[in-house]
Amino acid sequence: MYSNKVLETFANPRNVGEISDADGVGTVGNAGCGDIMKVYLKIENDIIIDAKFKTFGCAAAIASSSTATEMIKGLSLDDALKIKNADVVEKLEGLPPQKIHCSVLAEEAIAAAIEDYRAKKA
Amino acid sequence: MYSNKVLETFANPRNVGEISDADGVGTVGNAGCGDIMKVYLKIENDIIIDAKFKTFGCAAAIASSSTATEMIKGLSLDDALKIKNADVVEKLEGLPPQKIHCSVLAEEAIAAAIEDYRAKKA
Amino acid sequence: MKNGIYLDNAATTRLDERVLEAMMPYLTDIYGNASSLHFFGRQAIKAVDEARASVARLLGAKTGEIYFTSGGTESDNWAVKGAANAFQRKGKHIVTTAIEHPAMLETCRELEKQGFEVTYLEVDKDGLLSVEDVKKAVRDDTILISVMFANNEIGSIQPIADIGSFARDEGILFHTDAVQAVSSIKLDVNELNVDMLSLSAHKFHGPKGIGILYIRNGVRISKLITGGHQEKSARAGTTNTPGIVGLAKALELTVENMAQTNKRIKALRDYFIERVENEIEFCHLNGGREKRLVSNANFSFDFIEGESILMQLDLKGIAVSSGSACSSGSLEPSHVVLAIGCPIEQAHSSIRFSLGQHTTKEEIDYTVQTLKETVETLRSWSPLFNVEKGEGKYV
Amino acid sequence: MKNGIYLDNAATTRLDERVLEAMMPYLTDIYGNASSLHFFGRQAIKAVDEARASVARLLGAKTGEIYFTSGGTESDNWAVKGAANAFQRKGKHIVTTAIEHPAMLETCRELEKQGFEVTYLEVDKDGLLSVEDVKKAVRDDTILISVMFANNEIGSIQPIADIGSFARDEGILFHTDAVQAVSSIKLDVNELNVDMLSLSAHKFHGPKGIGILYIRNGVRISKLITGGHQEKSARAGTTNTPGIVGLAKALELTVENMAQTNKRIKALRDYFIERVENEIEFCHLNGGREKRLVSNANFSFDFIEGESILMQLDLKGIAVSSGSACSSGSLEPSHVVLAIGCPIEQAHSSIRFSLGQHTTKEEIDYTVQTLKETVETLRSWSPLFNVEKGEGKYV
Ligand SMILES: Cc1ncc(COP(=O)(O)O)c(C=O)c1O
Ligand SMILES: Cc1ncc(COP(=O)(O)O)c(C=O)c1O
Repeated sequence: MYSNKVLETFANPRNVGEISDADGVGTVGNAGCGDIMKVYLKIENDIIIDAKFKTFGCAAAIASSSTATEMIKGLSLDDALKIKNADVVEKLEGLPPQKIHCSVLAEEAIAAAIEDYRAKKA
Repeated sequence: MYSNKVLETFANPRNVGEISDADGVGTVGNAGCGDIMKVYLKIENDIIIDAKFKTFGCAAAIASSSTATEMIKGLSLDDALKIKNADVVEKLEGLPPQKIHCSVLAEEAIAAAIEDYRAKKA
Repeated sequence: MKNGIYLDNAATTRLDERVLEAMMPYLTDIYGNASSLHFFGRQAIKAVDEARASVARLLGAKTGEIYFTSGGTESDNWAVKGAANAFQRKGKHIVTTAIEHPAMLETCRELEKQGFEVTYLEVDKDGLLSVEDVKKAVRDDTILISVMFANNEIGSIQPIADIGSFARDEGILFHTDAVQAVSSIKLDVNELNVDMLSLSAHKFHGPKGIGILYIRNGVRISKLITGGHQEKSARAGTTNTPGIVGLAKALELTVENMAQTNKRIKALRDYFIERVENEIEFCHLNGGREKRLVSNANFSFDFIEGESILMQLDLKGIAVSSGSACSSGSLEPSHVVLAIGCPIEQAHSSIRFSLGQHTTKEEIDYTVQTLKETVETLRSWSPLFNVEKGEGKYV
Repeated sequence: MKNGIYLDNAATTRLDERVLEAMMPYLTDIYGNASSLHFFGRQAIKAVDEARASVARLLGAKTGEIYFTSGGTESDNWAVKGAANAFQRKGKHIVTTAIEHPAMLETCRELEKQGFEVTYLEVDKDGLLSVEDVKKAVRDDTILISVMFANNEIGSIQPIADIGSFARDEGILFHTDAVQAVSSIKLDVNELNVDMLSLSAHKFHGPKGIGILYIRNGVRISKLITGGHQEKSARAGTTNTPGIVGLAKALELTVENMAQTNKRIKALRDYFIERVENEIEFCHLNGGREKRLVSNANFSFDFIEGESILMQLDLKGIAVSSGSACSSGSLEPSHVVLAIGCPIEQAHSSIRFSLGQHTTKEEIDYTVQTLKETVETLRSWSPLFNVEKGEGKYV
């Protein structure tokens, strides 16, 4: 059911970990639903210079976290917010229908982290 | 479904044919039901000295006709009337449930032929 | 003729060697459950997905419209009960024919017990349904029309596309039992205007115990077998991977070789009919000569009974059928042969010869010769036939 | 470990070579329809009759009480819908458990839509039902009790004979889904006091797509699949001869080798549980230690999600299952693991290891080692676990 790309990404996910002095942190999901995604961002001049994640969830959730954090590194916050779950799915060469929500979580976790940063800054 | 005995008997039935000067003839069944059995008896001193049959019907009907006519040859009429369908079934080493009625037809055809003889004589 | 002459291909067919070969990996190393996420399961689901895509392509359907079942009977049951159950609020009337397979007829009778009304349309002497009769039978509360594509006993082929186009105009669900048609008629669900279509693999050199129900996208019928999420949750039960792979391979081979096979079989069948009609007295071909499956010949031989013909031929190594194999537990004469107006006495005398891709001219010649002798022998045993006069009479 | 380590025998098993060998004649030369009267058919029905007799003997049943179906799901559907339909005038209440397989649960939910009432009995933390609860649940209008013999996820084994003897005293029909039990528990329908019992061949090294419903003589339930006269007119559809022969052979082998196989598997399974519990922190065995299938171990590993464990093990060549394979299309955590009182977070972390006759100690050692590494890795990726402190917390 998973594409090879998902399996590869899940086997060797990028950006796993925490950023101790993160500028923005976003957490979405809950353990009762089987997915928690936590995204850490390091931001300089409104540019994401580093992104890391920790995820409790299935292979699709972990692969989505890896791919999404990879995609936003180097982007401006506004451009990062333009990355939608469909873009993550495309990079992963597809997700099974019942796993699409994992890519949505990744989009939301990033948005939450950016919001956290903006809220703190404001 | 058929025992080997039925198949053998059906392959080489005994007593097929007519007796032109039969002393008793009995016909049972009808074409609409898929079975007609006609039994011819030659009788001397109340002893069946010859028996023949013609049958329109399935393998079980033909095998029953063969076996039943074989069984009554040499018997007195009263003894012939004691031959029941179950005896025919036994000689045939069994018949499938939906074919038991074929052995009943044989019993009835013989009874009808004996009755015909007795009616004519009376 | 040491191995026996098999002229009962309408009952079941020999599994094609290439089909068995295609199945073998799934009967040995690739045994995973197609619902499992691990490697063993992924190998299985890959094969199932490919099989489904191939079947869909060959039927002109979309991949998601093909559902695997345990055979033609389950497919027919699912289609009819599923439609009846899903649409009973809309109406309780079903239109079908008097010559359907028991898988359909018995299922309709079950539904009648539950308060549905079923119209069993008559056919003509060739075993053909008129589209006009279908039109006349339809009512406001008709929820399903189900007409078999080709008959299993006399091979008559119905005007499915025309009935389908009428049904579509009326907005009535249309199902066809194409179990007998598939081996010699190229099926395209769109050209046929069908909403549902049943197939069974063992009728086209595939394995036993596996079939298909095609259900057009958008058509929502109730489930017959509930449980796990297999077949998009529409038909539960652990996926029969080897069966599915076998079915798909068999369908590929069938469609690929159809034109050629049909030509060969039809020539042999026509030769067979001609010789039987010329060389055996008092016999009747049941069903018409046109719109008939190329593999089918069904004769009544007057004054003798069908099963005894069958058994005599069997003693000589020839396998045929009297009535449908499925109803051989019964004593009734074929409801199909009766439905085309054959008198009951003659209906008791009917024999179906169904040729297959392996049938040879030599086999047909031996069969005709053996049949002649058999008919002659049985007539000499029959109280309805006078050998000297060479004539018979039903008393 | 090049060929992969298969620890998912509860999902399906490898077809035994000796079973395939027994099936081969029926996949090649002996292809006749078992309903056909001719030689090809007689060869087939002979094999089917022998298979049925052998199965009956192995289950302590009479030959006429064994009906072949397309698998466990169909058997469960038939038993429950057939009983519901046949006895609805007597009552509309059914008693079952909360931990049944979807083949039973979904079927009961269908019946609820049709106006039946179903009591789903709770089980204790070991996954066990109390006979007292069954007694309390029964009402005047209870027409069927259906309790699975052994659970497919946690392997808990229910007191079937006791429930059966109560049901018999009450005159209530009793069905058991023995699909998971058969490979390691000797079944005797009389000792078990069951009226109906479901089996599926692919769970004991038989072929996929074939199963059994045992129906005690005298019990009359409605048909599920109607049509021809097969299976004494109780289950229509062309007889799946190779499947039936394979099922019978697989059952013979299973029963023959059961004592020995159980001993081997249980020793390995106990060793596995012991090592996992000793070597991996924050893990819980789901289900009890007694009254548990010898092949089953089901663990929750805190702070990480089950499917990701499964997929990581798969990357290293180990096949296991999270929840039941049948519900893997779903995102819900296992209803069984929840039913034994496991919190939902931990239910998301459950993994089933099901050993089989081919499992080796070497494989178990490799699995424990790999599992340790996998759990460690995934915990290091989890926001719920603090690697430095070596502890976790559900937020
Ligand atoms: C026309 C027709 N429909 C349905 C069936 C049932 O198919 P199966 O026996 O494979 O279930 C058959 C054959 O038996 C058939 O000939
Ligand atoms: C307990 C139980 N019941 C029923 C079934 C259904 O059997 P099948 O999938 O062979 O139809 C299974 C397995 O899937 C099972 O484990």
